[in-house]
Amino acid sequence: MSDFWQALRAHTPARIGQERHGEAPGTRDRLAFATAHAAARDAVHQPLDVPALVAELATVDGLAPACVVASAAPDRATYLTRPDLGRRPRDPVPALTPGAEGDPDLLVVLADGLSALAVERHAAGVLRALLPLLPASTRLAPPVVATQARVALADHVGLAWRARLALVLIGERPGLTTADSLGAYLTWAPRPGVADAARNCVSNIHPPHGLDHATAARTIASLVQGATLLGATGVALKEGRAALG
Amino acid sequence: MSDFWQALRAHTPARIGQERHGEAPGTRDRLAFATAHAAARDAVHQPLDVPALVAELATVDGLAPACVVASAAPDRATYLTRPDLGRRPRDPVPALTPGAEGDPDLLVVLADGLSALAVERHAAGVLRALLPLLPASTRLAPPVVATQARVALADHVGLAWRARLALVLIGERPGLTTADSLGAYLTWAPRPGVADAARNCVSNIHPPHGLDHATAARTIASLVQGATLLGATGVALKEGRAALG
Amino acid sequence: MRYSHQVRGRSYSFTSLVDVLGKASPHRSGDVLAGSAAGSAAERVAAQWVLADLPLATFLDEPVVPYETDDVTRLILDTHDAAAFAPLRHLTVGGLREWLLATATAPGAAAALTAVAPGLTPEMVAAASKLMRNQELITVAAATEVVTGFRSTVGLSGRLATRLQPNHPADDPAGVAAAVLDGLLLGCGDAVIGINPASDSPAAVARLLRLLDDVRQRYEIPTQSCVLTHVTTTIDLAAAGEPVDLVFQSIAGTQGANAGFGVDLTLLAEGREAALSLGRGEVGEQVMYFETGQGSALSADAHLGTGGLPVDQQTLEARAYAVARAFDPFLVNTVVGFIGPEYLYDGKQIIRAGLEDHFCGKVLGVPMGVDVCYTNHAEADSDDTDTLLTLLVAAGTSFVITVPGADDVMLGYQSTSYHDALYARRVGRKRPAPEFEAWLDRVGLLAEDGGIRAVDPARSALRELV
Amino acid sequence: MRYSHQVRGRSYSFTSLVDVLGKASPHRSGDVLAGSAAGSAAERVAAQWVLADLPLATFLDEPVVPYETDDVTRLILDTHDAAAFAPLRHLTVGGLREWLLATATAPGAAAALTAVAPGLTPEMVAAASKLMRNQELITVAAATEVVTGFRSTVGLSGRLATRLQPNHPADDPAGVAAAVLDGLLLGCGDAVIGINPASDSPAAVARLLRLLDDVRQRYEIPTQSCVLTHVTTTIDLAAAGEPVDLVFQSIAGTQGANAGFGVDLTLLAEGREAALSLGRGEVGEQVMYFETGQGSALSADAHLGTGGLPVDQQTLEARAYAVARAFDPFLVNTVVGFIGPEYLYDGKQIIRAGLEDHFCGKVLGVPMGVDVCYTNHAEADSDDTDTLLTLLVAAGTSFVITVPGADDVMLGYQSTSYHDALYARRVGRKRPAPEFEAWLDRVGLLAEDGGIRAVDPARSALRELV
Ligand code: B12
Ligand code: B12
Repeated sequence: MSDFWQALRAHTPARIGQERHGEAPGTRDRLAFATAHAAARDAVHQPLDVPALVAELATVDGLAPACVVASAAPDRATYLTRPDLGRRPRDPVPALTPGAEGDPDLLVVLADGLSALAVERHAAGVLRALLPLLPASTRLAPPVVATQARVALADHVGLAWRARLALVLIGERPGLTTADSLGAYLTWAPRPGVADAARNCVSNIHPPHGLDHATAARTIASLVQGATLLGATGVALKEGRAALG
Repeated sequence: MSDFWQALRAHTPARIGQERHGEAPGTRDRLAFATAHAAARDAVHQPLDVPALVAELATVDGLAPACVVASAAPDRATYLTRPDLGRRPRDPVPALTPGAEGDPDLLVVLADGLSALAVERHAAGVLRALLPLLPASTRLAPPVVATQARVALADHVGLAWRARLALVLIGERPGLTTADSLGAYLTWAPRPGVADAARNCVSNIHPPHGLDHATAARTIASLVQGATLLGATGVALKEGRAALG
Repeated sequence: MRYSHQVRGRSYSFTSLVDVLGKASPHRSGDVLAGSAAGSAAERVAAQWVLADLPLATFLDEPVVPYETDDVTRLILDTHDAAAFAPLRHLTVGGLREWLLATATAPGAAAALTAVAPGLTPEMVAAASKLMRNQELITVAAATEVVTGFRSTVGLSGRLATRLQPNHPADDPAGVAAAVLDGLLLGCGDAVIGINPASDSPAAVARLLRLLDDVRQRYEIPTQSCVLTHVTTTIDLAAAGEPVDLVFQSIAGTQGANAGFGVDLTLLAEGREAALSLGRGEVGEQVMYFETGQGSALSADAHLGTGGLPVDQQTLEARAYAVARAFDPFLVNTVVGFIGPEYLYDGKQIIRAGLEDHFCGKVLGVPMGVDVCYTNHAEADSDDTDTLLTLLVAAGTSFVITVPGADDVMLGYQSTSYHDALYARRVGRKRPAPEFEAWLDRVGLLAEDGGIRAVDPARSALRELV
Repeated sequence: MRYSHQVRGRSYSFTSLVDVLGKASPHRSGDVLAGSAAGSAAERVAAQWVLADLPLATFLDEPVVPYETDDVTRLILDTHDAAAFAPLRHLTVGGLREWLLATATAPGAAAALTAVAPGLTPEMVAAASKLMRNQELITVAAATEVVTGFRSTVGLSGRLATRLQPNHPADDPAGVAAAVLDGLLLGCGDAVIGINPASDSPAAVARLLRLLDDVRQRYEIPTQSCVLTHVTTTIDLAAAGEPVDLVFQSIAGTQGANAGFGVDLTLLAEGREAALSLGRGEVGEQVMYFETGQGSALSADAHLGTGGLPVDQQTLEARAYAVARAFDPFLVNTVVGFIGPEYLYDGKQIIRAGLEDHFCGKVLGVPMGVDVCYTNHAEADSDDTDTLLTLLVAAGTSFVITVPGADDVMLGYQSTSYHDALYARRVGRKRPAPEFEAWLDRVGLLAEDGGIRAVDPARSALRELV
């Protein structure tokens, strides 16, 4: 690649500035693409290391021991073609040990989604940055680690545990360049059947190119604050607006 | 279809004379095609009714009781992608009860190939027409019914039984219009590794449009005669030539 | 009403129109998931025979999704143009297929097809497509002409426009600008320069709007920009005086699915008014940009139709085009293959769906483009995008999406690349939008043979863009 | 020599050139069956990286099938044109890919590609194709021009010829004639009217030869006929004075596979001499017609190469084109998809293989056509043939096979139809062979727009043909 483009590549992971041979990129560009495709496909299938994640969560200040919930999708192949199964727990959600303080304000679900790697790399970091930004009074439910899971799985847990707000940290589908992108989805009054329009999303958490953990945490915290003021999440709640208003 | 084409369709099963709407055939032609495709795909997978065929062979004059040989392909899906397995018997070929008269002149193998229907409909009929055309002295091995089989499977049986000539009656792949086309393959001195160039073929036995049983039998008989004179089958042996010469 | 048909001695029956449409659809993972698919090839073909003989008028009498509960159905039936439909009124679905094919290959095809479009409902067109092979979807689509304009003109025959999609995972302005430069130097961006913002923050979206508007003005590029945020955000930003050219929104084919996206017909109308009020168009006043895609209704659990039966995803997709055309859009594209294998399993399903979507959109009179793409969890690869792109060029698609090196680093999927656009234009002998082509010539990018000259970016006037 | 490459921290190594070629091939059932395929996508890509850096000259030094035991290898190496190769000598396989793409889109492409063809071995071309995407196979093939002639001229750019294939399960003359009429009325037959005889009997073959020759002479059709029997039969019939235009034979890429077909290079030369001696050509003297197809060597157990390793089926297929070009053929086509799922499993594999075969043939200088087809035991359908046909038209294929209604009632498979040819010519803006086009015009079949007029057969002069 020319120096001109090399310099610009510092600003973006995008495949800009590929050579032209006639109208086609060079052989190395083509092979780099094929290599990345093989890697991304593998990433989809990589299973979540649940014990490691549970152990890591135990080191995050302020969290109760994690609870593991499997979705109704028995394996990866089924997960990929049966989103309905990935949206509900395989077994009834275990009862939440009734705390003295009443229903939780926030339920955090860490879900493999389409990239276990994303959760492994970024979820604990985001939580570490996020928890100190929340009001001290926030009642946190025990974190849930969910496998073969979709965003909506948290709606079931949230309802069972009567959480006011659910935050799902989930692996976004692996791209060719980024296989570890984490998405955060916030849902007010979680219950099965919530429309996506009633959630908010903070996407592309994956330093160095995507959002870093601290910025993501600040955005999520501001959305949590906005949601609490508004009594809702979704299209009506805009990042950086309700929080200020 | 117009009367003009309707009349011509008496001469060929081909889909001639389809209407034009712009440049495309009519909707009924398209749907007839799709219907035939569904049927042809089913035909590939239809299993051979072995007991019925064995019983029918028992009614053909001059044949010993049939012997059943399974190829090494365990099921249809494997058969389709593993021709190597379809070309060899699963188990060692059973010994031929040594007849007083010595090695057989002709081994007949009835193989499902890609269309069990073809064998079920036409194999016994061809044999009924063929056997009377062979020299009275012809020593016939017991007929073999072969399942999940390719043409070359007969080479193994032929060698084990020291047959001079093998005749395979096999289901040809189902077409859109004809799902019961039988092929006859003749191999001099059968043994594993024979090239297809060293066989002869009589194809498309399926009255009313293809060869009828009597004509097919005459062609096969003339090839048997030619092979015996030439001491070979294959490209050197031409239908209707060596037989005369 | 029950329908039935015999195939090779076995009788297949279907409980309703919805059932027939579902079973007559080509095999597709999303329809299997929804439970609308045929159980065997024979059942599928039986449903197709039934569908072929169904009078077109049936679709006016028997809504696939109930009129009472669905505003998309109401839109379709209430705006149906009986006069335009009159010449087709006597036809069956099979007859419509034949009429389309005969008309498409006769002189005056484009005008004849345009004339009937308002008389066709999405369900009729979807039904006909189920009886059509890939080549027929191509033939008919290629004969249509749906022309729209804002600052450039899209959809002229012999032209292929491109959306330049310079996404960045953190909406970094320098990164976006670099990707815009790359695309412009490769002749892309004549349909729109359109960013999907990673962030939902109005402030971040406004920053991107201004960035694109600056580039456009500075280099006097006859194109339009768009930041594909939620329509509510765009409306607010337009009101706040931000430079909004096109208003974007994802839409779907049922009221419920649109609600899942947080929109309804009123909100879309509001979005359109907002942009129109800015009066930024130059060669035309079409201001809406919609994306659609098979599977979104099912994903939102809003895919059930009359009798509570699942409606096949392609019929629902065609209904999304009816939503689109009600708002006189500048651009519409299906993001076929974008969501994943649960709706379109592999390259074959994506290719077929892409051709169906494009056909249905064009025949309904929508300025149709396609995001030729796949995800990494689907069974597809760039050979499949090459294939679909080549087919769509033959089918005369209005525009395609282009991203650097085919890799969208924010959305996590592969689309077509800037280089692919060069290929597509050459293989299909297509030229860019006329205003943009003239601009390419002015800035020294247009080669003699109509292709794009390979220039040293460091010496191009555009280099100051970064 | 061992080769290796790291992919994401894991090192993959390959025992030889044969191994690299096999592992670098796209996933394909026949290669899995043979044992030459990569075990994972990562291994495949590692092999492609190795292949990309391999100097082209390697193929001259390390035969893929041993020189000593294989006459095809001897043919390739002994007739290699070092002067034509000189400008490419310094390139790697990856460099050849880039050179081909740059050359194909530059002025004078056809001549430049023709000039290097004799310097390229099939292995080099097959290797480059393994690094190329579908669109690249199309781009390069479209830039080549291989023109041949007998009574009509095939391969001119802007033209698409067709083989009219009027097979009958019992070689019934009336049935064959009816299918010929149907095809001619739909504008097919300019590449050849070619029958596969169900019977092997020389007498039956002679009857068909005379039937076709009568039709041709009676209507003064500027085309050639062929009965696709074994070459030995054709040689005998030519000697007996039967009207043999073209000599047909199936060929493959190894000596062993050809032996399985009952032929060798000497026999093919004899066949060519036989036809040349008849002097029946008018606009040209190319007399050979060859068919090839991936999988035939493996099917004959004649697919092993140097070191006893299985050679991938596409490399072997390209070697068949080297056999073909040694006999200055009039027509060559791959019957891609003809044999079955054991070699090409589904539509995707058939499409890819069709593009590869066509590319390799054209780049090697062979007048390449394709039998776009599938069998009923493969996972494919007419959408796949539509797709491949459309792609091949974009790639400038010289000719395709056409049978009534796409259904070959004797060979038991589906190819493209006469109607498909109408579609293909329209979508690709292609015309028939020039001599044949003039004839179509003379008999009133050529429409104003260059298409084929729909005429009432009962009123056509040709009707007496049946
Ligand atoms: C796939 C996808 C979609 C699909 C979702 C359908 C499906 N079955 O997957 C479709 C095409 C329908 C879609 C639509 C939209 N999307 Co979207 N989508 C994505 C994408 C590419 C991947 C998501 C993913 O991997 N999820 C993980 C899997 C494992 O979880 P899942 O449970 O299967 O996925 C659910 C969520 O992803 C959810 N979802 C998808 N998009 C959005 C957007 C919002 C705001 C919310 C709350 C939920 C949501 O839908 C899925 C099904 O319930 C992301 C980009 C990314 N890199 O993540 C953008 C992304 C999340 N979408 C985005 C947007 C803006 C939208 C739209 C609002 C666009 C519009 N103007 O209409 C619409 C409407 C969304 C809605 N309210 O329903 C933005 C969100 C920006 C933000 N920070 O809020 C993202 C980040 C992309 C972007 N930058 O444009 N989307
Ligand atoms: C598939 C096929 C082929 C394939 C075979 C490879 C394969 N793996 O299947 C290919 C394309 C390579 C082929 C080549 C030829 N074939 Co062929 N082939 C067929 C076809 C369409 C189907 C056969 C079938 O279904 N077999 C049943 C399956 C279950 O058995 P199998 O063990 O898998 O198949 C074996 C045989 O079919 C054999 N085979 C295939 N063709 C021929 C031809 C002859 C003469 C012989 C002896 C054997 C043979 O090869 C297969 C693998 O060993 C038939 C037409 C039909 N309707 O049957 C023509 C057919 C049998 N072939 C025919 C011919 C002429 C040829 C060629 C001689 C053409 C030529 N001039 O070179 C060549 C060479 C054959 C040889 N000597 O090896 C003629 C035979 C005419 C006759 N009465 O002798 C037929 C009837 C078609 C035709 N009319 O043109 N063929």
